[in-house]
Amino acid sequence: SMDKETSTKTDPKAKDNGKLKVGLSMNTLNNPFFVAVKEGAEAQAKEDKVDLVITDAQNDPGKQLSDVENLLQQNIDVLVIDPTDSDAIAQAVKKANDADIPVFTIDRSSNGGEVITHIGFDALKSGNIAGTFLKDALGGKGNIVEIQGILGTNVGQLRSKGFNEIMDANSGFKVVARQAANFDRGEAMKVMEDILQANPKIDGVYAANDEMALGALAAIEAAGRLDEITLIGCDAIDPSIEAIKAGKLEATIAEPPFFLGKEAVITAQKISKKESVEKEVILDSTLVTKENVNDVKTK
Amino acid sequence: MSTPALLEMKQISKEFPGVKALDNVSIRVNQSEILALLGENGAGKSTLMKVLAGVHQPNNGEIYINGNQVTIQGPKHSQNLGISIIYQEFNLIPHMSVAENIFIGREPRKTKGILDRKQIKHETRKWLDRVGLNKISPDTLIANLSVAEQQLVEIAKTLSFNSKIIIMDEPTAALNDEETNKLLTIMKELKQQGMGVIFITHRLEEVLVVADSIAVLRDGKYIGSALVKDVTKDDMVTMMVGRELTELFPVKGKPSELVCLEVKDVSVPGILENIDFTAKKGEILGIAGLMGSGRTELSKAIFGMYSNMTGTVKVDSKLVKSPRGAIDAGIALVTDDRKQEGLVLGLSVYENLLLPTYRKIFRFGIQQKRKKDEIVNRWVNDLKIKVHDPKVEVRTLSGGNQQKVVLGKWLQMNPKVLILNEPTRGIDVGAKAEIYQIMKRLTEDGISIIMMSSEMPELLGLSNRILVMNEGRITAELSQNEATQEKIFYYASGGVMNA
Amino acid sequence: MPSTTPVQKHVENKAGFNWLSLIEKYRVLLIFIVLCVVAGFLSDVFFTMSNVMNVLRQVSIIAIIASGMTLVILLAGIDLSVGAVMAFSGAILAGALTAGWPLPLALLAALGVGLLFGLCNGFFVARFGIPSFIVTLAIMVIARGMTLVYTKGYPLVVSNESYRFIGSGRIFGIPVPIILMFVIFGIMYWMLKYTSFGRYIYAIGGNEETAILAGINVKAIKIAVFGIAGLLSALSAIIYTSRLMSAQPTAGNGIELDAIAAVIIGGTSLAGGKGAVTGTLIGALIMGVLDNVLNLMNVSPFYQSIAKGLVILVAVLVDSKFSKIKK
Amino acid sequence: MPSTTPVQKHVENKAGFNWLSLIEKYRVLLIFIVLCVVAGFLSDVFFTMSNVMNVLRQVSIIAIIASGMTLVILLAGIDLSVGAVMAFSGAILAGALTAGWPLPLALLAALGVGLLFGLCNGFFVARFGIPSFIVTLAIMVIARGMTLVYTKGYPLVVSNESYRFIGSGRIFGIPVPIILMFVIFGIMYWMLKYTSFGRYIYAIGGNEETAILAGINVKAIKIAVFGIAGLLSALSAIIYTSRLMSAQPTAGNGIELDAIAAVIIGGTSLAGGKGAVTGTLIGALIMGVLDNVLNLMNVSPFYQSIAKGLVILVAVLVDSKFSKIKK
Ligand SMILES: Nc1ncnc2c1ncn2[C@@H]1O[C@H](COP(=O)(O)OP(=O)(O)OP(=O)(O)O)[C@@H](O)[C@H]1O
Ligand SMILES: Nc1ncnc2c1ncn2[C@@H]1O[C@H](COP(=O)(O)OP(=O)(O)OP(=O)(O)O)[C@@H](O)[C@H]1O
Ligand SMILES: O[C@@H]1[C@H](O)[C@H](O)CO[C@H]1O
Ligand SMILES: [Mg+2]
Ligand SMILES: [Mg+2]
Repeated sequence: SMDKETSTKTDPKAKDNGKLKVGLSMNTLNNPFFVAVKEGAEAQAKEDKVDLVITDAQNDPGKQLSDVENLLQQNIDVLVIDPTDSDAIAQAVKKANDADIPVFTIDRSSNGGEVITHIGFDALKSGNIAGTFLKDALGGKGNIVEIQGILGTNVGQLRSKGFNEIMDANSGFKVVARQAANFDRGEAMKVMEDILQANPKIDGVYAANDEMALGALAAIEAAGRLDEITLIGCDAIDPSIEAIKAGKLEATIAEPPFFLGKEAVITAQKISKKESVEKEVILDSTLVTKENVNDVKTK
Repeated sequence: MSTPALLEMKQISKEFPGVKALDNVSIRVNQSEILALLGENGAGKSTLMKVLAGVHQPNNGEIYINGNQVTIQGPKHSQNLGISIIYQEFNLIPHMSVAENIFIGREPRKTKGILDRKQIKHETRKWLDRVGLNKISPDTLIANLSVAEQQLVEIAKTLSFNSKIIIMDEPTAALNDEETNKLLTIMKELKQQGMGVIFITHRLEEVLVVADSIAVLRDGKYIGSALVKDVTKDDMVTMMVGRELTELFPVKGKPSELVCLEVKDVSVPGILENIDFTAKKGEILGIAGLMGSGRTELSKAIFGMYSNMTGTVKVDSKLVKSPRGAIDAGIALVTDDRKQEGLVLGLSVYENLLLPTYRKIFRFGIQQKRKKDEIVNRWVNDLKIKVHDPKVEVRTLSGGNQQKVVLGKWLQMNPKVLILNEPTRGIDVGAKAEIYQIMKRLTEDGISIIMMSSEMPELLGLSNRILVMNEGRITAELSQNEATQEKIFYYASGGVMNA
Repeated sequence: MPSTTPVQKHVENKAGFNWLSLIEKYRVLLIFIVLCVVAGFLSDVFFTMSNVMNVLRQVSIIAIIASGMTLVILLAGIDLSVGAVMAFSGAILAGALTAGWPLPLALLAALGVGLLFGLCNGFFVARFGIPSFIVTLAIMVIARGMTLVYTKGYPLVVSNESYRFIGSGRIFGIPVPIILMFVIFGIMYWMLKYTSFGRYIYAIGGNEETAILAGINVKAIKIAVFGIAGLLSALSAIIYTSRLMSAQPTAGNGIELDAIAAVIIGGTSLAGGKGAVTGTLIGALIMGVLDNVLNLMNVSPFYQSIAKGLVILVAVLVDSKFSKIKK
Repeated sequence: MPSTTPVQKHVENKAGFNWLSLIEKYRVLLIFIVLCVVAGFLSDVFFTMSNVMNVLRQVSIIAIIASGMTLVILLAGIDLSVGAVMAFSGAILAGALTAGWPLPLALLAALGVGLLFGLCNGFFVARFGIPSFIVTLAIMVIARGMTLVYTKGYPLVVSNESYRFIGSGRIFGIPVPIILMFVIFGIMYWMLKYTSFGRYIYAIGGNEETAILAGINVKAIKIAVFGIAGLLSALSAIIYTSRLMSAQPTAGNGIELDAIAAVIIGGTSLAGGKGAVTGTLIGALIMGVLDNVLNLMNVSPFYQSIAKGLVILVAVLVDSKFSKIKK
C-alpha cells in the first residue's frame, strides 16, 4: 500500500482560538527575495489575524517534502507552497490532497497533484523582458554577459532560456561569457571580476536576479567600466531601486515578492471561505528603468 | 635523629577499574643513592612512579621530600619539586626536532614568548654529547631516529632538568650493551652529584653494577628492600617471583639440515646490501649488530615490507612479497616497536591476540566464538599475561604484559619461521625464562627462529648460529662455538672476516 | 581533538561502578530518550503513530548514508562526496527509467554508479595515500558537475509508478524506507561485530601499521569501505528520488555534514577505530527528532537553526560528561 | 588516512638526494607554478598585472581564513564555523556603521564578535573535550541563525565611504586586501616558527599527552587558536563586506571546505602536528587560479566543477608522488 497522510484535523484541542491556520512552506529563506515573500505573508497574516506556520526547506526538495509532512501533522486549514522545484513538489501536493487539505502554490508552480490555484511570475517571460531591454538599449548588437542563477531550479533555467531566445534572435549579439553565480551577490562579484579581465569590451550584462546584479555592479564599478556597460537585474529589491536612481544600474524587472506573500495569505482566506479563485494568477513582471523607478512600490 | 630521606613514599595505594595496582607500598630514596625498583611485569612499578610524576593521583598514602609532606598536583608540579622521569613508553613528539623535544615547555627565550633557537640548539648539543649522541644534529626529527636513539634523547631530556630525583623506567630496555654501559656510568655520576635515582629494569646484572639498594614489588604489594651488597641475583629473583627460578636458558637443541628460510641476495636501496643466508628447521639464528646496523630493516625485508627490494625470500620454496604473503608462507614477525607496529592500543587484549589469525578462523568471514575463546585463553595462560579480563583495552596493560600480547599473537599462528626483534624487551626474568622455553619447544617442532637482540647473554645463550651485521651488510657468520661477545663486537663495528 | 589529560582518563568513581558504566554505555540513547520525552511534552502530536512514522521516514535517508559514513570514519577517513554521489545516482536512475529500462535494471545502474564512485574514492585513498578529505572533496565537486551535465541542470521526472513503492509504499503498515533503514543497520551491526571484515576496519582505524603487519589487506578493505559508502549513497538516492518521483540535480547538498554529525553524536571517534553503527542510528534520530519538533512547535525558521545548534551542543556536552573516555 | 606502509617512510634515495629533497620540499610550489604556466598558455589575459592583482585580491578572503584554519588543523582540530562567523561579523559591522558608530569602533566590534565565537569554539573543545568537528558545526548553525535573525534575512547596505578603502583601496598600487593577506601570513609564519606559542601548537598536534606532561597549558593554547581562527574570519568579513559595501547573510557559505582544502593541498596534515602556513597560501592560490582561469576561458559552469575537481585530484596525486613522507 502507499502512504496516506492523515491530518490531525479532528483534534479539537489543537484547534486553538478558532483562528484560520495557514501553513507556508518556503523553499528557502537564504535569499532576500523569499524573505520578502515571507514578510509579505506575515504582514498580511497579522493584519487579518491569521495563524501562519512557516517552514524553510533550505533549497532542498527532500526537506521541503518533510516540511510539508510536518505541516500536515499540525491541523492546518490551508497549505501554501513556494516550491523548491516544480517537479519534486508534486509529491508534496499529492500528500496534501490525500490529507484533504486545500493547497496552492506561489512563485514556482507544481507539475503534479491538484492545486487550487497558482500565483506567480512567468520566469520565461522575465528572461524575455531582460533580453528585449538589452536589444532596445543596445540596438540589437554588442558583447553580452549572462550571469545565471542556480542552475538546478526552473527559475534559473527558464530565465536563462527566455533571455537567450532574444539573444539568439538577434545576430548582432554575442554572448561572450555565461557563468552561474547561484543568485548570490558575492559569487556574482567574483565571476564578474574574472569576466571583466577576460573581456576588454562588454556592452550589456544580464544578471538573473538583483542580488547578482549588485555583485556584478560592485565589480564593474571597481574596474571603472560603469559607463561602457548596460546592466539589468531582476526582482526590484530596494537596493537595486536605489542603484537605478543613482544611475548605476540601468534596469530591473519588478516581481515584487512582498506583494506575492500578501497575495498568498489573502488567497488562503478566500479558499477557506470557499470563495472562488482563479486557477492561475500570473502577476505582472514589469520592466523598471530610470523613467518609472519612482512609481515602483516594493512594500 | 637521622637526616630525612630525599624522598619517601608511604603506604601508597592506587586502584584502576578491576585492578588494585598498588596496595600500601612504601619506598625511600636517599641523596646519592640509586634505588632499583624491581618486580614482575604488572607488579606496579610504573604506576608507583607515575604517582610520583603527578600523572596518577594515589587513592591513599603520603609523599615526603626532604621530610616535608607534599601533594603532587600534576606533572608540572612534580617537575617543580625537583623530580624528573623517563617514562617507560616514549614520550616524544615525532614531527618535532630533537632540540624542541628536549626543551619542550621550558625553552630558552629571547623575550617573553619568543624562542632563542640558537641557545636551544646549543644546549641540546651539550646534552646529546652527555649521552653519547654527538653525531645527531639537534634539528633531526624524532621520527627519523631509531628506537635506541629516541631512548637516548629521552635520557638527555631528563638529565637537562637538573633535578634532585631522577626516575628511569626501563631506560635500558631499548639499548645495547655499549649504550647501557654509557648510561650506567652517567647514573653513577648523577649519584656522585648528590642526586637520588630510581631505576627500573628487568636486567639484574645492571642492578648489581650500579644500584645501592633494591625495593621489590609483587602484585602491587611491597615485598621488601635490601642493600645490593647483601643480596645475590638469585635472591632478587626469589623476592620478585616468589619462588626460585631454575636455569634461564634451556639447553640448546640441534637444528635439522633442512632449509626452511632462504634469503638470497636481498638488497634494499640505501638500507640493505646483498643479504644472503638460510635458516634451518629447528634452528635459532641470532642476528647481532650495533644500533643502526639494519637488523630491524632486515626483519622487515624478510617480512615482505619493502616494495623496492631486490633478491628473493623463500619459505619452503614459497616466494614472499608482502606481509600478507609472508604470513601465508608461515612467517611471523614480532617487531621491536610494540606501540607503533605491534598493537592496536584501543582494541582489547582479546582482539589483539587474534588479529593475524582472523583470516584463518573465520569461516567465510564469519567469526567462530568458541574457537576464538579457546585461543585467547590458551595464550593468556601460557604466557601468564596479567589481565583481569581479556576484553580490556590493551593500552591499560603494563609494558611487559603488552609485549607478551605481541608475542602471543604470533606464536599462536603456528609459524614456520618466527622472527623475533628484541623479543624480551621489558619482560621480567620469570617470563623470560618461560619465553625461552617456548622458543625451545618451537624449535623442537621444526620451526626456525630468527632473533634480533641487543642483549648479548640472550643472543649467546640461545642461538645455534649468529650473523653479525654492519651498515646493512652481513659481516660475519659465527657458529655457536665460535661466538663470543668480543668477536661479535669486532665484526659489528666494521671488522672484516678473514677467510 | 582529545583535550583531557591522560590523568583524568584514569579517574574512576568507585561506588556504583556498574551503574555508571551502564549510563556510560547507553548515554547517547539516554540523551535521545530525554529529547523524545521533552518533545512529547512540547507537542502532543509528537507521539502520534503517524508522526513517529513520519520522523523515521524522514531520517532514513540521512541515516543510511550515515551508516556508510560510520565505516569510513572508523577507518579514520571521511567521505564528503556522499551527497554529490547521491545526486548523480539519482539522476542516472531517472535517466534509465526515462530511457525505458526495466526498474530492476535501473536500480542496479544507480547502485552501480554509487559503488563506482565509492570505489574510486577508495582507490585514490588506498593506492596513493591521499587524505580522504581531499579525495572525496574532489570527487564531490566532480560528481556535482557530472550531475549538472547529465541533467542539464533540470530535475528529471520519473513516471514509473511501481518505483514509487520504494519511497512511499508500506509493508505491514510500515513505510518501506524505514524498513530499508533498519535492515541496513542490522546488516552493518552484524558485519562490524561478527565478520573479519568488520573487525579489520576497527584494527585499521586503530593502528594501520599494526594491521598491515598482521597481514590484513588494508588497501582492499579501504577500497571496499568507500565502495560501501558509495553504494549506500545510491540506495539513499533511490529512496529520495522515489519520494519525490524526480531526480534533483541539487539532491543531497550538504548532507555529508549532517551524516558526519550523526556519526559523531553517535559516539564514533573521528580519530578512527572506535564506535558503532547503533550510535549513528541514534545520532541521526536525534537530529531528525530535533527538526521535527521544532517544526511541530512552529519555531520561526531563523530561530530554528539557533535552537538546533544549541541542542546539538548540549547533547554532546552531556555526552562528554557521561563518558569517561573522552576522545 | 595514511595508507603507505611504515617502511616506505624510511626509503631514501641516496643518489641525487639533495635535488630530490628540494623538489619534495617545494613540491606544492612547483605544482602551483606549473598550473600558472598552463593558465598563461590557455589565456593571454592571465599574466596581465591587472588579472594577477585580481586573483590575489579574490584569494585574500579564503587565504586569510585558511591561515587561521591552518593553526586549528595543526592542533588536529577543524573549524567548520568560519563561514558563518564571517557572515555574522560582517552583519555586526554593517549594523554598527548603520547605527552611526565610528569606523574604528565598528571594526573592533566585528573583530570582537569573531574572536568571541572563536573563543567559544575553543572553550567547548578544550574544556569539555568535545570533538571540534561537532562543536564548530553547532556553532556554525547557531551563527547562521543569529545572522538571519539579526539581518532579518536581508543584506545590510553600508554607506560609509571611507570604509570602502579596506576592500577596494590601494596602497602603492597594491590592493589593500592583498597587503592584509601578506601581512597576516607573515605574522603567522613568524609566530609558528619563532614563538613558543607557535611551537606548542605543533607539540599539541603531534602528541597531546606529551605536551600536557611538559606542563604546556594545552587548554589555553587551544582556546587561543580557535580564537585566532574566529578573529581572522572577522577580518575576512571586514574585507568582504567592504568589497560589496553590504553585509550578506549568506556570506562565507561553504567557505570552510575551501579553506580546509587549501590547508590540505598546502601539505598540512589533518592528523595535526605537521605543516606550515606557506603551504596554505599556495594551496589557496592554486584554488584561486583554477577558478580564475576557468572563468577567463569561459568554461561552462557545468564543466567548471568537473575541471576543478580533476585538477585538485591531479595536484594532490602529483604531490603524493613527490612526497616520500605520506601522511
Ligand atoms: N591506566 C590503567 N588502567 C587500568 N589498569 C592499569 C592502568 N595502568 C596500569 N594498570 C594496571 O596496573 C598494574 C600495574 O601496572 P604497571 O604498569 O605499574 O606495572 P609494571 O610493574 O610497571 O610492569 P612492567 O614491568 O611490565 O612495566 C597492571 O595490572 C596494569 O594492567
Ligand atoms: N626515516 C628515516 N630517515 C633518516 N634516517 C633514518 C630513518 N629511519 C631510520 N633512520 C636511521 O637508520 C638507522 C637504522 O635504524 P634501525 O632502527 O633500523 O637500526 P637497527 O639495526 O634495527 O638497530 P636498533 O634497532 O638496535 O636500533 C638509524 O641510525 C636511524 O637513525
Ligand atoms: O524569483 C526568484 C527571485 O528572482 C530570486 O532572486 C531567486 O529565486 C527566484 O525564484
Ligand atoms: Mg612498567
Ligand atoms: Mg631495531
